[in-house]
Amino acid sequence: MRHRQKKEMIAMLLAGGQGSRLGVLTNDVAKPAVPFGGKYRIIDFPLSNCVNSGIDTIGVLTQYRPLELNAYIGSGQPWDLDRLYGGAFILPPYQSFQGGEWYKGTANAIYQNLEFIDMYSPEYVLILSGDHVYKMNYNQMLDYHKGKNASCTLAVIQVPWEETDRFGVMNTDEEMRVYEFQEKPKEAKSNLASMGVYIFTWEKLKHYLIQDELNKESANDFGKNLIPDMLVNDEPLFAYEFKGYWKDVGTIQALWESNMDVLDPLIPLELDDPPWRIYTRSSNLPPQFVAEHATISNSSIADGCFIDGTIENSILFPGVTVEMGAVVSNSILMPNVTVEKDAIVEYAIIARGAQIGQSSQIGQWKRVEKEGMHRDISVVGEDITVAARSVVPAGTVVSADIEEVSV
Amino acid sequence: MRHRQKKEMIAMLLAGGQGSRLGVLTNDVAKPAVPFGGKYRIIDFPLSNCVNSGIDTIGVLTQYRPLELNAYIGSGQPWDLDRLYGGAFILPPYQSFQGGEWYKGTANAIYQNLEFIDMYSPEYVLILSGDHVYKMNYNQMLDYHKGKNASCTLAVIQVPWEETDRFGVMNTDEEMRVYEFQEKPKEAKSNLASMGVYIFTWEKLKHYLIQDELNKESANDFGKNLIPDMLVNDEPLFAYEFKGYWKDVGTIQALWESNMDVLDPLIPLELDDPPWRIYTRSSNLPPQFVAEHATISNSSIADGCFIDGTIENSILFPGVTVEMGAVVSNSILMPNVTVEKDAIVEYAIIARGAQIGQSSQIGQWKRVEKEGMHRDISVVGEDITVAARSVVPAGTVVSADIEEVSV
Amino acid sequence: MNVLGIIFSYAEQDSLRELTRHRTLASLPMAGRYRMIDFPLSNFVNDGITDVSVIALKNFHSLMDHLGAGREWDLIRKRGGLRVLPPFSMTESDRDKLYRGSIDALAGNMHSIRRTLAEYVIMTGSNIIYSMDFKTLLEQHIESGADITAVYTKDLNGHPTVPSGAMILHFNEEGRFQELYVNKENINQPGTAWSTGVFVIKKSLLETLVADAMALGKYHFHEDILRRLSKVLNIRGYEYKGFLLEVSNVTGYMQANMNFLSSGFREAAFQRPIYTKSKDSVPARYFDGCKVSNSIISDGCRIEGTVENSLISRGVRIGKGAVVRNSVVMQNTEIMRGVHLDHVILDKDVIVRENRRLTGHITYPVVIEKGSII
Amino acid sequence: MNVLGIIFSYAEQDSLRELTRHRTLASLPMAGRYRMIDFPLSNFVNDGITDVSVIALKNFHSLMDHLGAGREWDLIRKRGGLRVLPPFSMTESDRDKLYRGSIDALAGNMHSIRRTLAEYVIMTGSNIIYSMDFKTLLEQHIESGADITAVYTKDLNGHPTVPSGAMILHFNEEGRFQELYVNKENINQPGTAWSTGVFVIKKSLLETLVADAMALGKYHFHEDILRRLSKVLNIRGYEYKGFLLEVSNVTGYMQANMNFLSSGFREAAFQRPIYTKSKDSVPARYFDGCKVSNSIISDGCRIEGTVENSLISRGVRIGKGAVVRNSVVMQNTEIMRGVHLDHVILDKDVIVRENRRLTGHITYPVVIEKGSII
Repeated sequence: MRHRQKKEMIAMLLAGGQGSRLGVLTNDVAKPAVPFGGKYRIIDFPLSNCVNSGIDTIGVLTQYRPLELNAYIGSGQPWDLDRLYGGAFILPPYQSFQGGEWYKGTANAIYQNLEFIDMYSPEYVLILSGDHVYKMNYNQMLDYHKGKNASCTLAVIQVPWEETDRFGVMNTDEEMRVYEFQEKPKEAKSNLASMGVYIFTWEKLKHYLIQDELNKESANDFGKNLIPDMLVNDEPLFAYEFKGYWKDVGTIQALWESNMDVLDPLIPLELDDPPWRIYTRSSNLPPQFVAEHATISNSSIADGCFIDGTIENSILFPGVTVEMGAVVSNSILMPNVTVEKDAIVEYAIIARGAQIGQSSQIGQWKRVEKEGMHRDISVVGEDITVAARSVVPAGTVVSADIEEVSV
Repeated sequence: MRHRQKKEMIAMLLAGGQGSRLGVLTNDVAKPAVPFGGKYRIIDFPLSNCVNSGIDTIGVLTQYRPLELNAYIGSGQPWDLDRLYGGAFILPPYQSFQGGEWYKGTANAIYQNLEFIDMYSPEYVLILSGDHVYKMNYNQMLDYHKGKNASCTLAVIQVPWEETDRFGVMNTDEEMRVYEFQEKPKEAKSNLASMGVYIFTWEKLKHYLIQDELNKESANDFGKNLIPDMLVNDEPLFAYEFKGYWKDVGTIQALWESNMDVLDPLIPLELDDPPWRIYTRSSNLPPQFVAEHATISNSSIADGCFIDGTIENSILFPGVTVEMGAVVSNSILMPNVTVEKDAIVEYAIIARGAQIGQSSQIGQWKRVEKEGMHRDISVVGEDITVAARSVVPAGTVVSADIEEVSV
Repeated sequence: MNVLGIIFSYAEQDSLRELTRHRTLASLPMAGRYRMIDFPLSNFVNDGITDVSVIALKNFHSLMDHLGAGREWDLIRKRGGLRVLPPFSMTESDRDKLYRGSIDALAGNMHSIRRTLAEYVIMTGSNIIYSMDFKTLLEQHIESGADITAVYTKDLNGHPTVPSGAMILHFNEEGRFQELYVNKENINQPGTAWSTGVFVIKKSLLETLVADAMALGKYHFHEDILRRLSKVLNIRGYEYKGFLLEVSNVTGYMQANMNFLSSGFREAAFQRPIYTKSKDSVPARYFDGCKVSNSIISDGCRIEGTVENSLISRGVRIGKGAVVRNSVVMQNTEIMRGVHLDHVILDKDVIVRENRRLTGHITYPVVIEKGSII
Repeated sequence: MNVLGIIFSYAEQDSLRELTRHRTLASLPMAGRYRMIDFPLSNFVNDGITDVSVIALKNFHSLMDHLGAGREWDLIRKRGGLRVLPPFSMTESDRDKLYRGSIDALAGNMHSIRRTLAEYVIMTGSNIIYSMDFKTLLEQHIESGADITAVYTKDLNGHPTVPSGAMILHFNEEGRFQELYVNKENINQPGTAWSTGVFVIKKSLLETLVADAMALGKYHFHEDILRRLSKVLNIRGYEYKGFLLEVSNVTGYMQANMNFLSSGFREAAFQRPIYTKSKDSVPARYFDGCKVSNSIISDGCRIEGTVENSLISRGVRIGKGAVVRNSVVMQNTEIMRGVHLDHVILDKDVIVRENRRLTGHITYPVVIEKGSII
C-alpha cells in the first residue's frame, strides 16, 4: 500500500539492560538513558553513529522501564530519525496469535522482531548495544563486511592483555577470519575484544536465529550461542579492528572515568566534531550564567546552569546551580542538581535533581597516605536531598535522603 | 530538564483487542488497525476525534501484535500528533524493577501506565477504545463533566430496547446521575448504553485504580470492577448522551454494514467534513484511473485503483484493480485487491492483497425465495489467492488459497 | 548521495498564459493530484538526494504552500532537507532586479549553496517531467572525468518536434561538447540531441564558474558557461533514454496531461513513487448515473455526470448531466448540472454555472483562470 | 486558542546600523542564544496560539534559516503552524515596491490571512521583548466589546524615556481610545501610555478595515486605522505591566542585552520557555586560567580568557589573555589571544586577531559587521 523502500542495512539496538552495576543511577531508567558527557545520554552515541553512517532505520529493543527511553527518543527528531520510511522504533515484547513472551536473550529479542526487520527487506543487519561510548563509522565496517564476503563481521578492539578475562576475545588468522571465540578466557590467545557491534548478512542471521530458537537448551544469546553455532558451521566470520575511543560505561568507576575523558585533550573522544556530531534531545533552557564569585577551570558546563562557586575538572549537565562558596571538583553533576552555599563535592556523581545542602561535604576523604592514590567515587541518587552540614565519605552511595542532624 | 507543560486532559486508548470475532481480518493486525471506509482504519476515528477536540497527547495501550499499529502510527504526523510535548505513544507492557506482567484487564492496563499519565499531570483523563466508528467532540463532554462536577462521566447512546442485552446499560436519575450500571441486562431499566468513552477526574481515577489493583479478586476491568466500585462509594458519576452515529464494528456483519453506511446519504456519518476531518496515513499512490469499459454507480473509490469493470454500491480501498467484465457489488475491497476478468464479487469483504481469479464467483447465492432476505457476507482473507472459476458461496470465510480445479 | 539538488522553480520565459499568472511554473498542477515540481523533487528523493534547494523568483506563495516544510517528500531534516530560496538582496536598489539569467540566480543564492556539505550539484528545471537515474548519471560524470555533464535526449517523446527554445547540443566523436544553438526551426529529425536542462557539476567548480561569469556580466548557463567555455572545460553529454514531457506552452501542458491517460506512460511515470502534498480528502464518490471512462479521477471528487478522456484534480464536483471531455480540471472546481466542456483547462476554484458550454481545440484549449465564475 | 498570531519581522525604520544590513530585525541575535523573534513567537506558543504568520519584507534569508520548518517552536502542523510570508506580487511592476506601511503589508498577505480558520488576530512587532498573557488579553478584548484592543504600557522599563518614535496613546475616562501622537520629545514622565504595537482584532474586521484603507490609499495602522477611525470604532486599551525591552537603535540593543545580566530580569524573561533553533553544539568548555564573571555564556563556547559583564553567543572562542568587557559577541566569532574589547558589539563570524584593542562607549558601542576580520 505504501511504497516501501528497501533498506540496505538497518540497525537493531539492544537497549534492554537494567545495568544493575550502575545501582541507584538506573533505578528509574534503563542504562542507555543514563546521562553522559555534559548533555548526552549513552544511547546518543550508537544513534548518532548510525545517522552519521547513513543508517536511518533503527529498532530499539527494550523491556525494562521503556517509558523514559520511549519519551526520550520520541519521534526521533533530534537525531534526524523522524523519517517517513524508517526512523527509530521502540520495540517491546508483544503478544501474537500464539501468545507472547518476554525477551529471553539478546538473540531471542531479535528473533521476536523478525517481522519488523523483514518489513525493510535489508541485506544486512547491524546489531548494537546501548552500553558503550564511542564514535564509529558503521558504513566503513559494512564495506569491510562486503569485501570479506562475510556472514558476520564483529567489531573488535585491542584491550590490555591483563584485562582480556573481562571480554569476549576473538582469535583470528592473518586474514582476520575468526576461528575461535573465547568468552572471558583465563588464558587469552589474543587481545582483540568484541565490542558488541556485529554486522550480519540478514539471510544468514535469520537462518541462525530460527535454528537457535528451535534449540530448547540455548540461552538465546549472541555471544554464548549464535556466534559459536556459526563457527561450528564454518561460516565466514571476520573481525574488524576499530581503532579509537571505546568504553563500556557499565560501572560507576567506568562512568566517572569516561566522563572525565571528555575533559582530557589527550584522549581521542572529541565531542565537538561537526562532521561526526553527537546528537541529543536538547533541554531548551536559557544560556548559562556565570555570576560574580565564580571560578572555573577545566570544566564543561551546559545550558541553564547558574554558577557562583568554584568548579574544577568537572562536568555540569543542564540546569545545575552551584552557589557562592561551594566547591565542585572532579565530579559529574547531572541535570538540575543544586549545590548550596559552601558545600564541597569531590570525586562524585550526583544524579538528576539531587540537592546538596549548605556546607555539606560529598566525597569527604582523609588525605592520609601518598597523593594520587585511588579515590572511590561517591554517588548521590536521583532527587535525593542531602541536608546541610552532612558529611558523606568517599565511595558512599546515597540512595535515601539524609536528614538534618539536630545539634 | 525539559520544560514539561501540564496538559488539561490526555487520552488513553485501549487498542489491545484482538477482535477475534473479526476472524481472518485480525490474524495479522490488532482490531483498531482494520481498514474502514475506503481509506481509513478504525483507530483513525478516536485519534481524529482527539485531535479535533484539541487533545494532543494520547497513549495507545496495546500488547497484541503492535508492530503494524506501531508502524501505522509512527511519529503521529498524519494526525498532527508529532508534537514536541505530547503526541501519540504506543504503550506496551514493560518490566520494572519488580518484574513485569502483561495487561490483565482494561483497568490494569491504565494502572501499569500511571507513570506515563503523571508525566503530563493532567486534571482529566479520557479513556477510549479502538473498536468504534463515530465522530465526537470530547471537549464538549469535558465541559459537561466539569459542569456536573463529576468524578467520572460516561458517554452513552440510546440503543433499541430489544438490543439492550448486548450492552452495559446506565440507569440514571433525571439529572443524568448514574445510580446503577447493568452489564448486559436481561431486563433493562434504560436504553442508554455505555459507548466505552469515559472522562475521569485523574485524581479520582488514580485512587480507584490503586484500590482495584490491591483487590486480588478483581478482573481489573473498567465495566466490571472500577465503575461499580465508584458507584458503591457514591462517587458522582454522570451519563453524557451522545446523539450521532456510533457503531461497534466488532463483527463481520457490523463491519460490512457500517462500511455501507458511508454510502448512504441518509446516515449521519459524513466523512467529507472539513471542520471535523478524519485523518489517516495516506498511501501516496497515483490517482485512480477509470478505463474504457468501466461502469460505476454509488461507490467510493480510492487512489491508485484501476477500474475497467462494473462497480455498484461498493467501497474500494487504495490500489484495487477490477478488470474488464468483472462485477463488484455491495462489497468492500481492501487495499491492493485484484479482481480479475469476468469475476463476480457480491456481498463480500475482500482483505488486503487478495487475488480473485478470472471468472470466479465470491458470495454466490441462489436467489431462491423472496427478494431482500438476509444475505450472509463472505470474507476472503489477506493475501489469499482464489483460483480462476472458483465458486465461493455466500457467507463463506476463505482463509487459505483456493487452488485451481483441474477440469 | 553526496549531492545537492537544485531546482529552478520558474521558467525564464513561458507561454502558459493565465496558468502562470498567479503561480510559478513549479506549482502548476499536473496529472490530477500533482504539481510540476513533484516530478523532479521526487526523482531526487528516490535517488537518495535529500539536500535540495529550490530557487524561487516570484509568485512563489503557491509553491511554498505546496511544499510546506517538505514533510511529504521526507525532507524535513536537520542535515540537508528542503530549502526554498527566495530572491535576496543586500540593498534596496538591487532588490528591484529580477535575475538576469540562471547564473545570476545561482550567484544570488551562493551564500546558501556554499554552506551545504555536498560535493556535487545536480541542477534541473521544473518544466520537465521525467524519471532519471541520478545515481548512474553521477557515476558516469565521475568516471568520465567531465567538468560538467549535460543531460540530453534524442527522443522526441511524443512532441512533434524538438520543443522550440530548447538547446540543441553538439558533441565531437570523443563525446566532448562542442557547440549549442537554440532550436528555432522546429527540428523533428530523429537523433538530434537536445538539452534537458539537467546538469551535473562539482560544487566547487560551480562556485568558481558562477563567480567568474558574474564578474564578466555573463548570466546564462547554456550560452555563457557551456558554449563560452567549451574549449576550456571538459563538458560531456549523458543521454537520457526514458520518457520526458516538456511544458512551456498551453498546448504542451494539455498534451503532457493527456499523456497520463495512456497506461504505458502511467506505468513508467509511477514506477517509482511521486510524492505530493497530502490533502486528507475522502476517496472519490461516484453517484448513480455517472459515466466515467478513460480518465484520471482524484480523491475528494464527487461525480454525478459524464467524464471522458479527462484529468480531474482533487475535490472537483461534476453535476448531473454535465459532460466533461478532453479536459483538465484543477482542484476544487465546481461544474454544475448540464455543463458541456470539450478541450478546456479549468484552473482551481472555478465555478461553471448550469448548462454553460465551453469548447476549445486540441491546438488551442480554452483556459479559464483561477477563481473565475463562468 | 482561536487566534492567528501575526508577527511583523521588520521595523519600518530602525537605527541599528550594520546590525540589520544583512538581516531583518526579527533575526537579530539577542541574549546569547536567541533571536529577537524567539520572544514574541514563544509567547504565542506558550499561550497555545499555534497558527502564526510572519510577514517578511527583505533580507529574510537569515530569518528563514533560523525558523526552518518551525520544529523547535512545535509549529510544524497540518492545521495552522508557522508560515513565513514573503512579499507577493501579481505583476512584475508591482513587485518592485516595498510595503508602504503595515496596512499595505497586511493587504499583501490577505490571501493567506483570510484562509486561516481563526476568529481573532493578535499582531505584534519583533522589536520588543516581553512576556504577555495573551489569554487574558483576548478575554478582556471579548468582554470589553472592543473592536480593537491596543496594548500599551506606562512603564519605562529601564528606558530613560519613552522610546523615540513610539506612539503615545490617549484614552478617555471610559477607556476609549481618543488620539495618538508620535513621541518625538523624549517624554520621561511616568504614567504616559505608549503603544507596544500589540493589537487584538477580529479577523473579519481586520479584513474589512485593511481593504477600506487600501482603497483610500492609507497604509499606516496607527495613523490610518486607530486615529482615523477613533470615533467610529470602539478602540480600547489594555495595560501591559510586565517587563518590556524595545530595540530600535544600537544603544537600545546593547541595553536590552545588558538587561539579561540582571538575575531578576532573567527570572522574569525565562519564567516561561523561550524556544530557539537547536544547534547540537557541545556544552561550553572552560579552560585553566579563564576568568568569567557576571556573564552569559552559550553552548559551544571555548573560553580561555577573561569575560566580564558580557553576553557570549554560541560557538565563540576567546583566547588566552583576551579580555572581553561590557560587550555582546555573536555566534562563531573568534577572539584571539591578548585581545582587549570594551563596549563592543561583534557580529557573527568575526575574527579579531591577536592583541587588537577595541573600545566603545555605553552610549555609542563599537559595532563590527558580520564576517569582518579585525
